[in-house]
This record gives sequence, C-alpha cells and structure tokens, in this order.
Amino acid sequence: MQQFPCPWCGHRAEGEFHYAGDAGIDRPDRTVDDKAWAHYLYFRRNAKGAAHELWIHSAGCGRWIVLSRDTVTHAVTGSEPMV
Amino acid sequence: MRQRLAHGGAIDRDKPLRFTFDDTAYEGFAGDTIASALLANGVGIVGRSFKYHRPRGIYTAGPEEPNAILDLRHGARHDPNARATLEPLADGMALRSIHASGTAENDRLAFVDRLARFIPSAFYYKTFMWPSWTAYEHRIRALAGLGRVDPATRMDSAAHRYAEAEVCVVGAGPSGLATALAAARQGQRVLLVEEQRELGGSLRHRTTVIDGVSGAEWVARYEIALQAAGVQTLRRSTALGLYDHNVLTVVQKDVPTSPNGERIWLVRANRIIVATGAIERPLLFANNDRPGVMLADAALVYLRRYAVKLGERVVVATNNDSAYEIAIALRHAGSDVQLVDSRGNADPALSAEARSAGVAMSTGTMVEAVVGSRVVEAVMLSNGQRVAADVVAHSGGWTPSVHLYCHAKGRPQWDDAVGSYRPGAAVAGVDVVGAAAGLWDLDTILRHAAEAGGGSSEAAPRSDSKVRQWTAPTPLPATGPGKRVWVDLQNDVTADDIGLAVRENFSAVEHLKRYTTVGMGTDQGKTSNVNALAVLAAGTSRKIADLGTTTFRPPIVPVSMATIAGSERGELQAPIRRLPAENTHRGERAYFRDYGGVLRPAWYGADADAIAAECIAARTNAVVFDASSLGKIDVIGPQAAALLNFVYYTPMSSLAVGRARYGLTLSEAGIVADDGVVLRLGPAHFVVSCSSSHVASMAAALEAWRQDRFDLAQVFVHDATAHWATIAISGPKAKGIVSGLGLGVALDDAKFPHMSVRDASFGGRPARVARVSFTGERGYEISIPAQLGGQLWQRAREAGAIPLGIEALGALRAEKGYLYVGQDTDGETMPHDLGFVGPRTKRQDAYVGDRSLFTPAANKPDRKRLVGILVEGEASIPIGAHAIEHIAGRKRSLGYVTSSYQSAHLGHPIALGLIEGGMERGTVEIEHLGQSYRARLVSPCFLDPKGERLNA
Amino acid sequence: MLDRGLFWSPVPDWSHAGIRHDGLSIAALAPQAAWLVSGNLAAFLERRGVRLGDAGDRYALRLAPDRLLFVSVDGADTDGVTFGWSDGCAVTDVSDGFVLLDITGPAAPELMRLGALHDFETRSDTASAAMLFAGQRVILARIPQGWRLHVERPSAAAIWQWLQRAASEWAKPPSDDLGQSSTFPATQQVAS
Amino acid sequence: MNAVKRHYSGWSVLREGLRGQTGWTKAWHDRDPAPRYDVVIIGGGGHGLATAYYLAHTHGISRVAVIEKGWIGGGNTGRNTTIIRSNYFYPESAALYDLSVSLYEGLSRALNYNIMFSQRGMIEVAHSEAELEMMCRAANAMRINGVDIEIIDRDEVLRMAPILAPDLNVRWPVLGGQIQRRAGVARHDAVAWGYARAADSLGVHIIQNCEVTGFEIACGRVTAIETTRGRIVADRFGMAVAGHSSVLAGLAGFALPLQSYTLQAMVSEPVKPCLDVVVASSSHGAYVSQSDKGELVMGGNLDRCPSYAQRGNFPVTQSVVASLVEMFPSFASLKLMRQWGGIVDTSPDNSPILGPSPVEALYLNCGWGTGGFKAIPAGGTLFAHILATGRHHPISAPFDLTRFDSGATIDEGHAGVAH
Ligand SMILES: Cc1cc2nc3c(=O)[nH]c(=O)nc-3n(C[C@H](O)[C@H](O)[C@H](O)COP(=O)(O)OP(=O)(O)OC[C@H]3O[C@@H](n4cnc5c(N)ncnc54)[C@H](O)[C@@H]3O)c2cc1C
Ligand SMILES: NC(=O)c1ccc[n+]([C@@H]2O[C@H](COP(=O)([O-])OP(=O)(O)OC[C@H]3O[C@@H](n4cnc5c(N)ncnc54)[C@H](O)[C@@H]3O)[C@@H](O)[C@H]2O)c1
Ligand SMILES: Cc1cc2nc3c(=O)[nH]c(=O)nc-3n(C[C@H](O)[C@H](O)[C@H](O)COP(=O)(O)O)c2cc1C
Ligand SMILES: [Zn+2]
Repeated sequence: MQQFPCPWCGHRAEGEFHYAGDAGIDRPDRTVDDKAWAHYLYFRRNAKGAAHELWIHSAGCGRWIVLSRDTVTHAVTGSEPMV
Repeated sequence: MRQRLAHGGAIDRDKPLRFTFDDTAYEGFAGDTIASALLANGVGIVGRSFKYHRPRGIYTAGPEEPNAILDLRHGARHDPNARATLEPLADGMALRSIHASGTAENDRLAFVDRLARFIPSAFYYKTFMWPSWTAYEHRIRALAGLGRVDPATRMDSAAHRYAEAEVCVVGAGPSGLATALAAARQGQRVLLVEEQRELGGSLRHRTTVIDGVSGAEWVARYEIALQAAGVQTLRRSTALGLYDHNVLTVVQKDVPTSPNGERIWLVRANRIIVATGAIERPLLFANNDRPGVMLADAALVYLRRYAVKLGERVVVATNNDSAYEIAIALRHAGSDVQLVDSRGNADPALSAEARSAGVAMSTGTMVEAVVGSRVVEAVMLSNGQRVAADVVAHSGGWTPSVHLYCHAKGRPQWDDAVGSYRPGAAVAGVDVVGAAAGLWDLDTILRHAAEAGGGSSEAAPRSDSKVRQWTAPTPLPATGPGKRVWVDLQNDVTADDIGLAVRENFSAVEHLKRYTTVGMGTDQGKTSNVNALAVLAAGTSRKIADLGTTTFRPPIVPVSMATIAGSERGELQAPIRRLPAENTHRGERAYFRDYGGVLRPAWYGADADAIAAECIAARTNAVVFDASSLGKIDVIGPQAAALLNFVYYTPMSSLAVGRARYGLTLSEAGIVADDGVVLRLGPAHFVVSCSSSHVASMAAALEAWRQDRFDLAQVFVHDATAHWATIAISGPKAKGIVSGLGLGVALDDAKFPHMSVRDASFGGRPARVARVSFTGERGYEISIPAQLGGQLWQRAREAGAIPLGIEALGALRAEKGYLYVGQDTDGETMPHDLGFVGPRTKRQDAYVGDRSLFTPAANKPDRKRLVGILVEGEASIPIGAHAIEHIAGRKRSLGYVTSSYQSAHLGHPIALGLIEGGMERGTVEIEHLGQSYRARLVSPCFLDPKGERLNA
Repeated sequence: MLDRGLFWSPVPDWSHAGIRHDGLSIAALAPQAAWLVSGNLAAFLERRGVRLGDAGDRYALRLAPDRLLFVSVDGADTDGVTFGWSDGCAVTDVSDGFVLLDITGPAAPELMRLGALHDFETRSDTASAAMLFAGQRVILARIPQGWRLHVERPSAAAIWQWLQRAASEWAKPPSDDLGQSSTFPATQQVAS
Repeated sequence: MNAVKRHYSGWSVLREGLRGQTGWTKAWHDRDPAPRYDVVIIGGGGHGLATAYYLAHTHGISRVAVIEKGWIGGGNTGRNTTIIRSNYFYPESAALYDLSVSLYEGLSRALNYNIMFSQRGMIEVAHSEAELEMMCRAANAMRINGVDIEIIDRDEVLRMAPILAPDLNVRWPVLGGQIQRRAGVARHDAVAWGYARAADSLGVHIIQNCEVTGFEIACGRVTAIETTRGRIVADRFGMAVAGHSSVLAGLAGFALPLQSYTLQAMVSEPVKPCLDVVVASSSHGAYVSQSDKGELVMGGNLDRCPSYAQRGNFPVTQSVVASLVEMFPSFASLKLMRQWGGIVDTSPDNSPILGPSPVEALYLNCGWGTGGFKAIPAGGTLFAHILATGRHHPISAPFDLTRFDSGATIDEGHAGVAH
C-alpha cells in the first residue's frame, strides 16, 4: 500500500499506477542496427538506489509521470509530468 | 495444585464459562484467557513439544507463548493452532492439545525424547539419503506440524479498513499513553493501537505510582483524558507489520461486524510511535522447559489479573530487580517463595523488602536445573542446594520489542547498559519509546514519551520507581548429557544444538537460525532469539554486539489467512466484467463462460450440441450475437489519423470517412498484440474496435504513444466501450432482419458496402451500424446505447434471428481463417507469419514495432506461420496438439494446433495452427498426449476464399 | 461443461437497485447524459455554463488535466452537442457507460474508508476524480451527505456486491459488552 | 589444505549420538582471500557455489574462490519457495531444466548431503476449458521435448490434492490440470550448504562478508576485482549475483536486459500433512506446497515496482493469500506466520543469461528471475564449463546475451507458471 504522488492528482494508492520503464529513453528510428534496437527494447538501467522512472497514473488522470524513487528505501522524492 | 483465589483479578466470577480440554470438562470465568482458565484448573501439561514430545506447560501470558498452542473449536469456528495466552475464553469451547499422539498427559510418542541424542539439530541433512529421501519423507512429515487442518472448515472475512492519522501509537502502556496524549494535545490526529482489551500495558499488573496515584488509577484518568483529546483507540488490535510509506497493518479482534470477528486495518501515519514494551527473557538452566516453569512477569499476570495461585512452593529466579515485586506478590498470595538472585550485589533495599514480606532469599547463586519431568519437584542451585518447588518463575532480563522499527529497516544495536538489543539509528517517520526503546526507568520513560509526543518534559507525568536494574548479564549454565538447556521451546532447540551448529561453522546468526530452526516457530523467537545469541557468542568467543540479529518480518503475531484476504473472496476476487444485456441472455438460457475477463454466452440451450445448430443457422439463416465487449475507443482530433498510423501496423490514415478497415497492432518487439477494425466517422474521428480482452491495453497503448509523440492538444483517446451495446446480426438473411429494426439506415449494398459504417438511430437515440463480418457471411454490427442492448436483441429475435454464442462464432470464423490474437498467435508471432506482409515490405514511415520486424530472427525463413490444418479421418485434432518431425531419433515440435472445430457446415473437422515453414510443408504428423494424427497443411481459409458470401 | 452463469450472480436491475441500513443508503441511478470531453475544457465549460466541481443535476468532473466528464442527470442542457471533434474539443457520448451509485447517510464516511486509503474530504483543482475504489476504477463526486460513484457499467455489478457486503458488515448492531472497540470511531473522525 | 570431512550417513549420526556430537567438523571453512585465483566466482548463492563445486570436481580447477558479500545462501537461494520442475515450453529450456532435475535426483548422494529433494509432483490447476487447452499445448511441447508431463482430469487432481475446493461453483473451480510427477521441492538451504561443503573439501575458498566493489579492466579485459577485503586477481571471473547483476554489470561498465523486482513468499503456521503435492494455478499465479516441517509455503506474483528492498508490500501478500484461500477454503482458518521477499533479476523473455559478458574474462550467470532455484545444478554445471573452457556448452549456447540483439529470445513468459 505505497502512496505515489501524481503531479496532477496528489497522493494516490500504488495500485492506481503502472510502471513503464526508465525515464528519458528515446525511441530510435529504424535505421539503427540490431544492437542499438535491442538496447532500446530490452536493456535497463535497473538502478539500485536513486532512479528516475516512468509511471502511468492509469486509474487516475491517465498521465505519464516521472517519479524520482529510491529502489532500496522506496522513498519517492520527486514527481513531475513526463515531457 | 493451582487454584483460583477467592478475590481479585479482572475476571467476572458471576459469569462462569464451561469448556473442555482433551475431553475433560472445566470451568473458567468471563475475563479469563484460555491459558488462565487452564492454570486455574490446575492443568499443567498443555501440549507436547514439536520434536521430542516433551510435556510442556504454559510459559508466558502473551503473544510470545511458545508452548500453549491448542486446537480450538467453538461453534462453527475451528482454529488448529490457537494461542491459549491470547485467546479469551468463551463458553462451550472445546480445546485439544496438539502434536500429542493421544492426549497431552499421555502421549504415545513420548519415547522419542529418549532418542534425542541421535536426532540433534539438522541431523536429517546427514542421513536419509539411501535409497532416497522419498523413502523417509512421509514418515518424517507425519511427525512434524502442529495442529491439523479440518477440511470442512470455512471462514468468511471482512473488508479491510483504511485509516489515516498524523500519529499512530502502537502500545498503550505508560509510554504509549503518555505519547498519545502529548501528541493529541499538540493538536495531532492520533490513533492508539493496543493488543489487549484494556489500556495500561504493564501498569495493569505492576505496582507503580504515577503522579501520586496508583498505576491503575493513572491509566483510568488517562483514558478519560485521551478521549477528551480526541484520540481514537483501537483495542484488541495488534500491529502486524510496518510497510513502505509508513503503512501499518493491524488486526483488530472481537469485531462484531466481521464474519470471523477480525478485521485488518491499514493505517497510514506521518509518524509511527512504537511503544510496544519489552518481552521478558528466560533464564537458561537445565530442564527449563518443564511444566511449572514460567516467566516471572507471566506469573504475576496470572496472579493479579486472573487471580490464579500458581503453586504452593515457588522459586523465583532472577538476574534483575523486576522479579522482586513478583516474589513478594506471590508470597502475599500464600505461596512459599524462595527468591534466587544470581547477583551477588542485589539491591539491599529490595532484598530487605522481600525478606520482610517473608520471601526466602538466596543471592549469588543460580538455578542450575529443574528436578521432575511432568511437574516441577525441586530445583538445584549452583551452590549445591536443592530447593523443593512446584513452580519456577524466572526472569533473565528484558528484550525490547523492536519489530516495527526493524520492519522499517531500522537496525538494532546491542547496548551493554541495557543488556539487550535496542533501536539504533533513527528511522524517518518512526519513533520508539518506553521499554521498546530500551528504557526501563518509568520516570525517564514518561518524560521521553511526552517529548516524543511533542509535549514538554516538564508537563510529563512523574513516577518514582524502586526498580533500578532490569537486565544483567548472567553466566551461561553448564550443559551436556542430562543437562539439556532449552533455548527455543517451540522448536525444541537446546544450547547444545547451538554448540553443534557452531562446531560445524553455522555460526553466522542467519545460518544458526536456519540450521537449528531456533526462532522459526510460531512465536518467531520472541523468548529465544536473544538467548540463542548469548549461547552463540559464548560458543564463538565473540561479543553479542558483533553478531547482529536475524531479520524481523511481519506478521508480529500469526493472523488468519481469511482475515488477510479481507473482501477478496468469492465473486469479489478478481471480479468479472458483465455485458449490458446479460440478463436478457440469462432469459435465453445461455451458458456462460469467462472470455478474457468478461462473462459471455458460450451457447444457448441445454447443452453444447447447440453449437452446431447455431453454426448452421449462421450459414443458412441469420444469427444475432452480443459483441458488446468489443472495444469502442474514440480517437479524436486533427492528429488522430497520424496516431493510428503509428500505433497500427496496417496504415489507417488512408481510410475514407464512412469506411472500416481491419488491422493489426504490434508490440515494440514486433509481436502481434491485437487485431480489430478501425472505423472512420469523420476526418478527425476514428473508432478503434479492438478485441474484448485487449480494450484496456489498447486504450493504454494509444494514450501512451499520444503522450509520447503527439501534440496533446491535437489528438485524444476516449474509451467509450461501456457506453455501447453491440449487437451483431449476420447470415444470408441478415439484411432482411436488420431492415426491419427501424435503424434509419439505407441498407442498399451500393450505398452501404461491406467494410463501411453509417450513423443510425434506435429508440430515439444515436446508434451506429457497421458492415463487418466475423463469420464470413453478410454482417451488420449495430452499436446502440448500452441500456437498449436487451431491447435490440429482443427485436432481432422477434424478427427471426437465432442467438449465437461465442463457441459457434469461434467455429465460423475458423472456417474463414479469421484469427484470434492470443489464441492463434503466440509470444513470437509477427504479422508476416500471418500473411500480413504488405506494410512490412512497403511502409517506410515509423510504426510501433517496425524495427523488430527486421532482426535476424524475424527474417528467418522457417518461422512458424498460420496455416489451415485438415486432419485425415473423422476425429478433430485437439487444440494444443503439435506437429512434429523426427531428427536423429528425436522428436521436434514444428508448431501446434491453435484452434480446432468440427465444422458443421463443411461436415469435417478443421483446424488452424502455427507451423514452421507454413503451408509449403504439405503433410505433417501431429501428436497429442501420445496419440498421433496425419494432417494436410492448407490455406487457413476453408470457405469462400473470394468472400462472395459477404454480399450474398 | 461448466455454466459460469451459475457462479456469477445476475446483474442487478439498476432502475430498482438500492441498499438501506441504519445510517446508510445506497441508490443507483442512470444519468440521462454523460460525455467525455477533452481538449479546450475552459471553452467547453463556458459554453455549457458549468464549473468543475461537486455533483448536482448538471456537473463536470475533472478526469485529467485536459479531460472531464460532463454529466446531466436529468438530460437538461444537452442540446447542440457535436460528438467528435469541434472547437478544439473532443466529445464522446458515454451516457450509458456509467451507473451512478449514491452513498449517503451518517455512515457513508465509514463505508468509504473500507474502499480505499484516500482523503475523501479534500481534493485539489487539478486532481482527477477517477480513482480505484474497492479495487475498481470509479469516478468520485461529492454530493450532499455523501458521495457519488460513477461506475463503468461492466464493473458495476462487482462494486454493487462489494457495497452490499460492506454495508451489511457495517450495519450489524455493535455488541454492547465490548464498548468502544467494537464501534467504528470514524464518525468522530469525520466530525473533527 | 583440503580438510577431510566426516562422511555423512545414518551410521555416523548414530556414532556421534553416542559421542555427544563432538566429532563433527566444519561444513566449510571461512577463508581469507588469497591474492590470486584461477577463477573467482562472485556470489555465494546456489549458482555460485555449485559452479565452484563443478569447477573443482569436473574440471579439476581448484584454485577457485567464491566471494559472498553476506552469508552464503542468503540471497534468493535461501528465500525461495523451492519448486523444482522442468515443464518448460521451448526445447532449449527443456534441455536446461531437465538436466537440472536429473542432477537434483542424484544430488544428495553426489554431495553426501541430504538436500531432501521430494519428488512429490507438481500440479498446475486449470480453472476453465480454455486453460486446459492452453495447458495441452504446453504439455505436448514438453512431452516432445522429453519431459514427463501428463494432463489429468478433475478427479485425479482432487484425488491428489483432496483439500482443494471440490465444488464447481466457486471462483476457481478445478477442471483438470497438468502434472509433472518428477517435479517437487527441496530443502533450499541444504542445496547451498551441500555444495559449499563439497566445494570446500575440494579446496575451493569460500569467502563470506566480502563484497565486490569494483573491477579492474585493462584493454577491455577484467584483470582483478576490488572487494571490501582487498584486491583479488584471477584469470576468469564469473558473476552469479541474481538481483544484483545490474549493479555489478554497472561496475564493469555495461548494462543488462534485466529489471530487479521483489518477489514475495510466505509461510503459514505449521500443520500436520494436508497437502502432498505442489499446487499452482494458471489463472491467478499463486502457488503452495507444504514443507516437511508443516508450514504451507506460498508465493505468487511480483510486487508492482522495481525494487532492491527485499521485503514486499501488503497488497501482494493479500492477493496471494486470498487466491489460495479461494482454492483451498479450509486454509482460511490457518494463520500466516511470516512473509518475506527476495530480489529477483527478471529478463525480458523469462529465460536466464549464461555466457560471456561484453567485457573479456567476465562471464554471466543471471536472469533466473523467479525460477532459478530449480536450475542450480545445471546452472553450476554449465557455468563451470564456460569458465573452464571459455566456450559455451551446447545447452547453454541459446542463452547467450547476444540473443537479444538477434531477436532469438526464448520467451517462456507465456508458458504457464513462471517460478
Ligand atoms: C520468493 C521467491 C520464490 C522463488 N521461488 C522459486 C521456486 O519455487 N523455484 C525456483 O526454481 N526458483 C525460485 N525462485 C528463484 C530462485 O530463488 C533464484 O533464481 C535462485 O535462487 C538464484 O540463485 P543464485 O545463486 O543465482 O542467486 P542468489 O541465491 O541470490 O545468490 C546471489 C548471491 O550474490 C551475492 N552478491 C550480490 N552482490 C554481491 C557483491 N557485490 N559481491 C559479492 N556477493 C554479492 C548475494 O549476497 C547472494 O548471496 C524464487 C525466488 C524468490 C525470491
Ligand atoms: N513488561 C515490560 O514490558 C517491561 C519491561 C521492562 C520495564 N517495564 C516497565 O514497564 C513500563 C514500560 O512501559 P511501556 O509502555 O514501554 O511498555 P508496556 O509493556 O507497559 O506496554 C506495551 C503495550 O504494548 C502492547 N503491544 C505490544 N506489542 C503490540 C503490538 N504489536 N500491537 C499492539 N499492541 C502491542 C502491549 O499489549 C502493551 O499493552 C515501565 O514502567 C518500565 O519500567 C516493563
Ligand atoms: C521453504 C521455506 C520455508 C520456511 N519456513 C519457515 C518457518 O517454518 N519458520 C520461519 O520462521 N521462517 C520460515 N521461512 C522463512 C525464513 O525465516 C526467512 O524469512 C527467509 O528465508 C528469508 O530470509 P529473511 O527473512 O531473513 O530475509 C521459510 C523459508 C523458506 C524459503
Ligand atoms: Zn494523476
């Protein structure tokens, strides 16, 4: 029963959100080689500690947001709209 | 012989309660726990130990109880492992000892104890390997376990209750009360959680003076003050665990509104105050597990709260000051008491007080062993003295209850001054007060607690306690054969077991725990963990401070699984979605099944034979099908076409207004994610009609890409699926039926060709008709507002349409080779595997999954492809059968049957499958659970490849 | 072959569905009109003369920064709408998509607290009215003496069952000998 | 240098019973790190310890160290629900996991340590006709791959697990199931300890409380590691650190296709035997077995967010318990005793990664996610082969990291229970 802050909705129960990957990854166009595409598709930062993550507030405003979250303590230190 | 005193205690002697234990009838009183009632009735042996079947008696008065675990039946309730010390007695309870073969008194397995030397900790890792573990396992298993599950038991449960508070105080002893009131007076919203029915904690049985009044009186005053200050109190409520973001789980008992009397509370608080007190630590001596040996504080609880006189000759053994009050109280209650204090320098004032009360004193000596097996007969002291006794009450100091602090990842630290682990570095949002913080002196506790609550220490309650020393190091006793010293009573772990583990290098605390199982019982080592550390430290010549503790985990006390499940029971567990016209279908005698999380009619009529008739009707007549759960996602705005173009593999921007197009969507890995029809209602208005089970994921994907790549003011995604009922009418006679429904649409094929959509109206409300087909026949999909679904269905029925369920639909679409994504595709299927090659070769613009279609794996020629399968012979091939080839004497799967039906129309079985290399393979061998078939691979379309029936 | 219609109980008839206990009433109603509106919300609100806020006969609830749900319970003031794209707004008819469940009475706050860990009393202007309640997605509005849940029709039966059960748990009379611990103290909390 | 260990047997247990247990010796020794080894294995879980054992035992390489930051077996190996099975969909997986089950069958005697492999069978229950069909697809694939799978009907499921709800009108009716009779459970700790003891007696150094904190890389090749107990040089390094794989990869300068999540498990209070098989549900993903000590050992789905917290949150506990209570109604009155979590390294295709890393001399054994306990003997065997020869074993080759570039993933995600 964690509580995540949504920049629009305020604090909401964790069940309203879905995790959607590392924040700040650009989608390459299709001219890239196999390796670069695989990197985009599968390879993850998987940070221990401070992480910037993309979440969607699926049961609320439906917006994508970037959470600054500590993957060890689960403390959330920031939340902003995805740009 | 134990007995109930004539006066005193918090029991109601006017309310006798009858109960049985091991089939013998007894009587207790309202206010008793099961444990106090058993003690009052002189029941000494309440169970047998886990491994050695040693007789065991009641050892504590709280959640730390290792021994008194009973099978409880009361009315419909059955608890296979009830803890006698926590369970209030109720009239008519039937209790039974567990683990004994027979009764606790007479256990046929008692002989196991004589084999003890051959079965120390972890012996099983060293034997039972020949011929294999399986040969022994069932016998070993039968010897383990506590109570027995009754397969007939059912237990309903209540919904969890959520609560928020600024401050949540756990424990209503003096520290919790003082903190709660101070915080409330600071204007904080306070929730106070207490395991017991009454507030007061240790003040309920200990003698104290606070602010000039007795502890009990002080508690009574505080109760009133707390209520006045708006503190919300949960009694009979045990905190179970502290989770992320300061959420506390609590189990509340005696909840009349709950079916099983319990309810979970989930409390989020800015601050959690841990005021959970401390648990008394046993002294270690040989045979310290004999019935009649119990913790000293528990002895006082039974005396003061339940008016139980435990014995005639009590030895009170201690290494600290806290037991003096107990010795004196027991003496006052009429027992002969001998106080054995291991300290040579016992507090002279306390000693004098004890002596003057008539307590016999021995100092500088320890209990070395208990004499007696089923009862205590005497104790042997280290000075060689033998003291006759029937009860041993002992105190080896106190262990702060730091569970919640540790759940929050706090790390306890050993403190020599406290003689225990206590909370170390602070954890944000969690404060520990009172004995739980390793403070013993009541005055200090009250001051500290008031400060923790935000109050000033001057305003704190004051107390003057005579007890100076609550813990002291005690030398460990000698052990060895005939001197078995029990560290963990529930799991039968002795000091020698720990010695053995050390010898074998299991000397990290976590290894020790797992090797010996110390602390792994239902009490989770509440009385044993610290003693185990002490023995370990001695055995490894390390300091306890360097050992660390094992990890504290929720729940602090075991809690029934029903209560944890809460309202997620029966129909409320993963509830299914419903069609708007469900009850109309019920009226049609529909058989329902779960299709992708929606309850939908499988067929209509008494049995599955109906399916064939429905199929025939679809090809010869007209059928009506409820397609309401199909997605209806509006994509609206100037960039709607661009968004759909990106999300769909099939290009959508070229779709004309008023037309419909079938298309596939892919994941970024290039895997087919959904198929569906896209309608274009206007230049800037599309409707995505995806498959029922993919509505949520499709809407999410559209929204995701919208936010990622498009102008947020130029395109919008609205899932309107729930608004529409969609009734599909199809078959050679469909047009006639639809024309009679009064939809206000010209059905002329030239004006309204296949794959187009028209506005309509029904019942005076806007509706939509699309000419699409899932069956290969002429088809109309009519979408009307959901509440009119049943009405339109009835009208179609009256006009002669025959109901069609999903099973028949499945067969019809398979005849046409129309695929079901998820059934006829798998986690590897790419569009070109299904024959949809155009966009892959032609499209140059970006779309989801584009690059993945060109990896080496995607380019492989022998990928699994969708095929039609015609089996030789009459029988249809089961879904899930595999096509195989033989290579070097080994079978290899070429793929499998994904759909299979007996085609009523064609008169023979048909199937679809994903097979390596596709149709070109010609004939294949097919296998299903050992049975073989031969089949021909053909085009997946078995009927009307030109699509003439669509306009017939 | 197993008929799962036997396990799942039939959908209530929403025109008659109601739950009544001491201090608690739950009534279902179907709105005459409900629209999803996205885009230039200010323009839409001005045109319709409603403000974002609590439920009345006609109201608008924020769903997202650029999306709202417009509801006209009695169907008044719904003329002249164009579904689809117009004036910088996307409008979709979802009138039949929702069942409205009104939960009212002194016990309503207590019932709500069985459904979610959420501050039901306050909401910021930017917050979405959509949330998870009893595990389902609902759109929440304040009404006098309680709350209105806008529940998607396909999941309305599940919420209804949950409400029936939660309400009956709540409604059992508190037993007298347990005193304070047995009654729900929330009413006190709400008052404060 | 190699300490001779007392052979374990019924006889030695008897003798030591008479001698007061004084003759037992250390199961393994705590070593200080030597400055150099032939092979260093990072991670003292089951995979690391097994790899060390097979390096010494099969390849004769005994200058081997296992570097463990905490206590051996304290990672996922010591906190998993111990299911061992090989009912995987793809032939590549079947080869891997079947090798593992076969090795498990002889492991107690090979290691002279009773790891209590209980081949009690595992049933995956189908709750609908559609699920049964999907199960047949998987079962046929497995049978073709040579794995012992049967589809059993409802009566047989209920005969083997009579404590399941027999009624049909329940949330999760039993309509049939898939059984692997060779599947089962084992004593997780014993697997770690048994390998440690056997490896130690072959001269392997087991070094606890030693955390790897960095790599020395020269010309694209790892030459040494930095640890909290000093620098250690070796010819080859293998990492088998499960949930911490990305952390170590980060130290070596590359990323992995992994995401670490918390997977929870929990046990009830012990009760007398009431469930003789492992039971899992393909609908809701929760599963249960009864340990030899009597607790119900339960698990289910991952927690919602990427995590290194090793504990888990309450909603998942609730849903695991609730699902099982619906399947086993009489479990409702049993009490939950303890709940914990492990950090699992999930890969995109739910298959492990074995083989070289992007950095020379550093090799990978990771990505086992929620299901690598069952693979410990095979993982150890194959990883030892790779570390000893520098080349793939035919069974490990498909699991190379480069499969993500080529698109040749082995997606076991859709083939039923994941653990
Ligand atoms: C709750 C749960 C249930 C599971 N159930 C099953 C099941 O039923 N069946 C099944 O087959 N699998 C199951 N699994 C998965 C299985 O437990 C793991 O896949 C397997 O144990 C992994 O073994 P390992 O040796 O690779 O990792 P681990 O046992 O985790 O060992 C890795 C070791 O590396 C150490 N380490 C990490 N970083 C460093 C460093 N920097 N320096 C030194 N050492 C380091 C860690 O301390 C740890 O001891 C489950 C997992 C969990 C969490
Ligand atoms: N009995 C002891 O614990 C003990 C030990 C040493 C000193 N003392 C003396 O007792 C006083 C200490 O007061 P205190 O307030 O710290 O402790 P306390 O023992 O008086 O009160 C603790 C309270 O917490 C409750 N509790 C414990 N775990 C709980 C849980 N998980 N959920 C809900 N309730 C829970 C207990 O039922 C108890 O009422 C001082 O007078 C001190 O000198 C007591
Ligand atoms: C199969 C299995 C059975 C377990 N049985 C028990 C048990 O009977 N009692 C207990 O306290 N813990 C039991 N545990 C849990 C461990 O105590 C411990 O929580 C787990 O190994 C994780 O370690 P940690 O909690 O120290 O982090 C069991 C764990 C496993 C994997
Ligand atoms: Zn939001």
